[in-house]
Amino acid sequence: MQFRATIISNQEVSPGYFRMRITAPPELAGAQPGQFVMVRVRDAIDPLLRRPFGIFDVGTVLSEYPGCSSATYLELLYKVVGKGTEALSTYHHGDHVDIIAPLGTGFDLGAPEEEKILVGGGIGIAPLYYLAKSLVERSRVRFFLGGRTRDDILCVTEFERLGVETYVATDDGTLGDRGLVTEVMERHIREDGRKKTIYACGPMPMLKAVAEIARQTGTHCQVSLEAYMACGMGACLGCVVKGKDHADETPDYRCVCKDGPVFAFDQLMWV
Amino acid sequence: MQFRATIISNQEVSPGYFRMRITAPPELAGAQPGQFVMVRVRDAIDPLLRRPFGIFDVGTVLSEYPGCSSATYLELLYKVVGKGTEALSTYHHGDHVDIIAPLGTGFDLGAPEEEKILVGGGIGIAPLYYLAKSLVERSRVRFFLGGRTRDDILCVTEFERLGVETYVATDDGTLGDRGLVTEVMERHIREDGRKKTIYACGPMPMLKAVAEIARQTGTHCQVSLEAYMACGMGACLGCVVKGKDHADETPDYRCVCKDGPVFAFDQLMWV
Amino acid sequence: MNRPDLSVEIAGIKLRNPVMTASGTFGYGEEFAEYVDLEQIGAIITKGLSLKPKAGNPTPRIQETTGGMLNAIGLQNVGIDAFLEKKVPFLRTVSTPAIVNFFGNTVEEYAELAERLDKIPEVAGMEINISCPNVKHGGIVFGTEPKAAYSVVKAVREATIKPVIVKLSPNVTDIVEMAWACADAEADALSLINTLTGMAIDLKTRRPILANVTGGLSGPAVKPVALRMVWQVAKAVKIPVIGIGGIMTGTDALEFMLAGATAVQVGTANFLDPAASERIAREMEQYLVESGISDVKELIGALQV
Amino acid sequence: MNRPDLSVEIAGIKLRNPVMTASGTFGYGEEFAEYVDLEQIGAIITKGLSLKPKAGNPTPRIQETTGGMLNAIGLQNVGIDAFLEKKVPFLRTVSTPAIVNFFGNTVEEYAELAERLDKIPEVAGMEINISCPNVKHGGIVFGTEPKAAYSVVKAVREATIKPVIVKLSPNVTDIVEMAWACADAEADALSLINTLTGMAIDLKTRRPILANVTGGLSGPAVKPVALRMVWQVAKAVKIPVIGIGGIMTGTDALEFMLAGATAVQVGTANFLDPAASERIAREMEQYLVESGISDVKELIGALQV
Ligand SMILES: Cc1cc2nc3c(=O)[nH]c(=O)nc-3n(C[C@H](O)[C@H](O)[C@H](O)COP(=O)(O)OP(=O)(O)OC[C@H]3O[C@@H](n4cnc5c(N)ncnc54)[C@H](O)[C@@H]3O)c2cc1C
Ligand SMILES: Cc1cc2nc3c(=O)[nH]c(=O)nc-3n(C[C@H](O)[C@H](O)[C@H](O)COP(=O)(O)OP(=O)(O)OC[C@H]3O[C@@H](n4cnc5c(N)ncnc54)[C@H](O)[C@@H]3O)c2cc1C
Ligand SMILES: Cc1cc2nc3c(=O)[nH]c(=O)nc-3n(C[C@H](O)[C@H](O)[C@H](O)COP(=O)(O)O)c2cc1C
Ligand SMILES: Cc1cc2nc3c(=O)[nH]c(=O)nc-3n(C[C@H](O)[C@H](O)[C@H](O)COP(=O)(O)O)c2cc1C
Ligand code: FES
Ligand code: FES
Repeated sequence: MQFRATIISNQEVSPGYFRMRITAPPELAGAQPGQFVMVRVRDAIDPLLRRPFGIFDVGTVLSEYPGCSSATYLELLYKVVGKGTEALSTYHHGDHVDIIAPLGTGFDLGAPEEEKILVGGGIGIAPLYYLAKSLVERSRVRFFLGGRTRDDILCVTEFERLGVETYVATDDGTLGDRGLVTEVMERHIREDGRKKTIYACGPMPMLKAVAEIARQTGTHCQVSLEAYMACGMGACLGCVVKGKDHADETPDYRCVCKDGPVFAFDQLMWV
Repeated sequence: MQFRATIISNQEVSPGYFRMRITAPPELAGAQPGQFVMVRVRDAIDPLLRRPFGIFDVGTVLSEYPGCSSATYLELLYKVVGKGTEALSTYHHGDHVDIIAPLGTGFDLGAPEEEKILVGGGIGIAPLYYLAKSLVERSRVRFFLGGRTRDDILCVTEFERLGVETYVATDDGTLGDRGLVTEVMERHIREDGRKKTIYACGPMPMLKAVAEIARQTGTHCQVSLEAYMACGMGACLGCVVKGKDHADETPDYRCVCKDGPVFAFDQLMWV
Repeated sequence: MNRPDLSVEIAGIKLRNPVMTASGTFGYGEEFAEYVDLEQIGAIITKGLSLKPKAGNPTPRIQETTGGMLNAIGLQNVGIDAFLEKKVPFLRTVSTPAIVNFFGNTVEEYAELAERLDKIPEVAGMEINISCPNVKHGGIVFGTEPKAAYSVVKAVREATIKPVIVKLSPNVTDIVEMAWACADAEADALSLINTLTGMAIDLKTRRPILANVTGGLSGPAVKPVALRMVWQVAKAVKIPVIGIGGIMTGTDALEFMLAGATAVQVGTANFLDPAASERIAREMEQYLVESGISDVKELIGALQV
Repeated sequence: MNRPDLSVEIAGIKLRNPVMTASGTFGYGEEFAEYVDLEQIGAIITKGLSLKPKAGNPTPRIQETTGGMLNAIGLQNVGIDAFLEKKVPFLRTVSTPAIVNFFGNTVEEYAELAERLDKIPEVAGMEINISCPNVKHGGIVFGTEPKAAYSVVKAVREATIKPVIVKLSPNVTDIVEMAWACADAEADALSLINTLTGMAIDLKTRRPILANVTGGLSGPAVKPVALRMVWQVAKAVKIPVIGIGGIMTGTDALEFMLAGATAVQVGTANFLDPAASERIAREMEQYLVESGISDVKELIGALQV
């Protein structure tokens, strides 16, 4: 769906990280956790391409936002890294952006009785909040959150408010444990033998470590990937990753935008 | 001089016409009437090139503009015609633009005892107000102002407030006389035999008519031209017009940006 | 006034309006069906096809540049068998003509593809991409050497009675010479431009941004070059020309028609605005209405130089 | 840390930093003296010079495009006599080397210009623009035909002992072939790219916007093409390469150096920011400081492919 959204709020929640709430059509309330949106940052040609962002949250507010027919909202959580996100960070209440959403294939919520392990690195938590919201109704959820420093640890209280048990690790020890969040998570998985599903989103090295842990422990695991995207709808083939059966003669490329961004870890080639 | 200006005000004075007041360094108070400025509309690359605008007014205000070391201001009067002027029209009090000013060669104020005839077509009045301000102190000034319709007739009261006698003509007769402003002016010149200088700015057909009247009546005449400009400082040679002695073998091109925008009409080739 | 006539004809293919979607930027049509009413555009040109499935290049494959983008997809595609089985059924459901873009590594591969596509009723025409390395001739690109282009086009021509459009590469000294070679080989139409070869570098990592090092530049940045080449070629050949390169608006499209194009293709614009092709056709119609022009064909080559 | 070393050398010309101003975008240096400390840039390259004064093209001569601009100045210039008399005296007051860009319509004209400039002490070197029609050979551009380029460069080489830089046109199929021809003719260095030929059309008037119909595209839009060509040429030749095309920032300039350029030229950027050349040199220095690099020469060709 393509729509023109009005910005409700756009706040810096930690240095360089913004949380933006925008209006959305009611149909968007049916978005799957893990799906994403493509934002046209400006109507102009700079930046030219849309920018992909995970769905941090979707919901419906009781009071109507003035001038907007629907009370459904969409939230993004984004980190300023370049010109697109910089431009986005200057938007104010009442400004407009053009959105395509929901896109891609999201998380499989899995069997309710299994414990759900969420692992987020830095801005990688963006799609995990909406996922956690859906999961907590049915399953026990633990959230492992890592970042370089305390400034990269976002929205912990939001997760806790959902009733999610949250573990934090930072590289420099300024918040939570010092070290890699994957190590903390691995300990938990190995100590508690029950069946689990891991949901991970974050930088590639983190995802690789998570996939390796999942492989070794025989745990289900879904990862949400990032890739450079032009179209977001499976047409340009810019965003592909190698599927598990990939070979040059018999290519098995998957589109992060359409087949993903969420993949079962064992469907991908991790080299 | 290159400076970052703060926008003091930016108001639509008639449909599609804006008057913008910006801060300026004190040196700018020495700008010559007829000189112009180059505005970098955005820091971004769209629009890429600067846009030239006449100096509508320069002055010094008594109260200090907060956050600005100098109380000198610069005023532009502009018509929205494309993406640069459109972008400019969205600027608000407190926004910034990058300016190069003053540029070019302005009007020669001439002998005080001669009557000064100002002729402006549409947005062509932009450089004439600051000129009128300088002239009224020394000379009798009459202002002939033409436009397509009443909406294209700007700032008449401002000119009258200076003590300038103002005559208006519109193509459709919605304000002042119906017809061409050059005809009204010609009548005045032919009826009143005293020595005069004409100062004209407006669309090319108007300037040609004015130049022809000046030639026939032997009147001094200075015209302010427009041209596509890239640099504004005589380097790119994008803005040239043919000087009176131009021939392909012995080129006599003049830069509108440096040798002009004001030229004595008899220095140009009018074909 | 009646609605203006936007229809044009390219080599016997009737288009309801001059707006086609450029190969590689619109998938197989299906991907955009949610955003574009496919019945409102002139034609769909599908992603470049080869005999065998092709893996394409490693990633990253795309990078934004000022006013444009680089891509080095490397012609990844499903191959003709999967195309016929999985993509053609959707194209059958749309009345808009489907034109199949394809490429090979040898003249024989081009001919074989043309022969196979010739038999498929859903294929209204073929667009041959000659911007590919000629494997037999040490990797020299078919599209930069008039003789090589001639031989490829000739072979395709002999393999099919369907309309044959040749898509020209702009990375040449003399685009007109290339156009002549293709016209001589009895191409029915020419489309141009394909992408300009470019490169982007990441200062931090000191590496090229694209895994393939170089890629093809497209988008509004290249429009002036495209417009110039379309104008040069349209003056020089008698067959119709399809204008491509940085078209974002109806105005852009009409400028290409003034320069001599009978139709246009919209590429990169589909990414920023998935409804771009339909919108551009609508903007063209609006312009005709506002200007009192009853037939878009009046504008073809109407540039006054 | 000490201040990093930004100096480079091109064909014996010592530059305090790698930033030169591109011909035709910086006048004769004097025009920018109010905005740029000319003592802070690497070299000044003056507006293309011919033997006789040249009128250039009718107006309009410039048009903005997406991310770039078209120009069809038509090489208007004052001619060598007026240059020596009116422009050289200012250049004498600046310690920054002045490199004179020039062109001719015949091989003989090129040689004559080189011979005359050879005697002028203020001229540190010459940059020859070969993107000009070869009058004797039916207007074919010297810069698109390796043999023609060779003969022009050879003639200039024989006419001067000063450094000879050849400026290459990007409007060719094979830029490396052109580079080889110039290197064979003993050019001391190559600079690239000149502008890409493009066109703009006004839908309303149905006319080309430039009076000359076509013009040269420059600015950030062309940067990817320029970067690719610089990389290709720098790999292929032993003489130094000067990178040009859409450089707006220190990062852009350093990317060209990674691609193999020993120095760069800043063109269109001077129009939006008259202090661009000085700023870019400063931004390069800042980058070196922040990255702990003591000598900019370490970056030349340091791209890891
Ligand atoms: C499916 C998906 C979901 C995403 N969700 C979020 C989210 O919820 N919050 C968030 O902050 N970011 C998210 N991202 C990343 C986000 O899209 C990029 O940070 C953004 O596009 C950068 O735009 P820019 O113009 O600011 O940066 P640019 O100027 O384009 O680039 C700045 C730097 O960021 C890197 N970069 C840019 N785009 C990408 C990309 N697509 N993948 C990896 N690296 C990139 C570049 O290499 C460059 O170093 C997501 C990406 C994908 C593919
Ligand atoms: C010395 C000088 C002084 C000027 N003073 C004023 C002024 O005080 N107030 C004012 O409103 N305008 C003035 N102009 C004209 C003004 O510069 C243009 O209107 C402006 O640059 C248009 O920018 P844009 O991006 O809005 O339009 P664009 O998108 O660039 O163009 C829109 C339309 O305007 C035409 N146009 C654009 N630039 C010029 C130009 N330089 N000359 C002629 N036609 C042009 C184009 O042909 C096009 O049809 C002046 C021009 C010059 C050369
Ligand atoms: C991502 C991408 C993939 C492309 N794939 C193909 C292709 O498979 N075959 C082809 O002939 N052209 C291909 N092209 C070129 C386009 O069809 C078109 O010629 C070019 O992008 C210029 O048009 P534009 O500026 O409107 O994008 C591709 C372009 C892009 C951006
Ligand atoms: C207005 C203008 C005039 C130019 N004149 C010349 C010239 O006289 N000789 C020449 O060799 N190049 C000339 N060029 C080309 C530039 O020197 C440079 O190669 C080109 O603009 C690309 O660099 P840029 O993208 O930084 O502008 C000119 C460019 C512009 C924009
Ligand atoms: S972004 Fe275009 S296919 Fe995925
Ligand atoms: S605008 Fe560049 S010379 Fe006048």
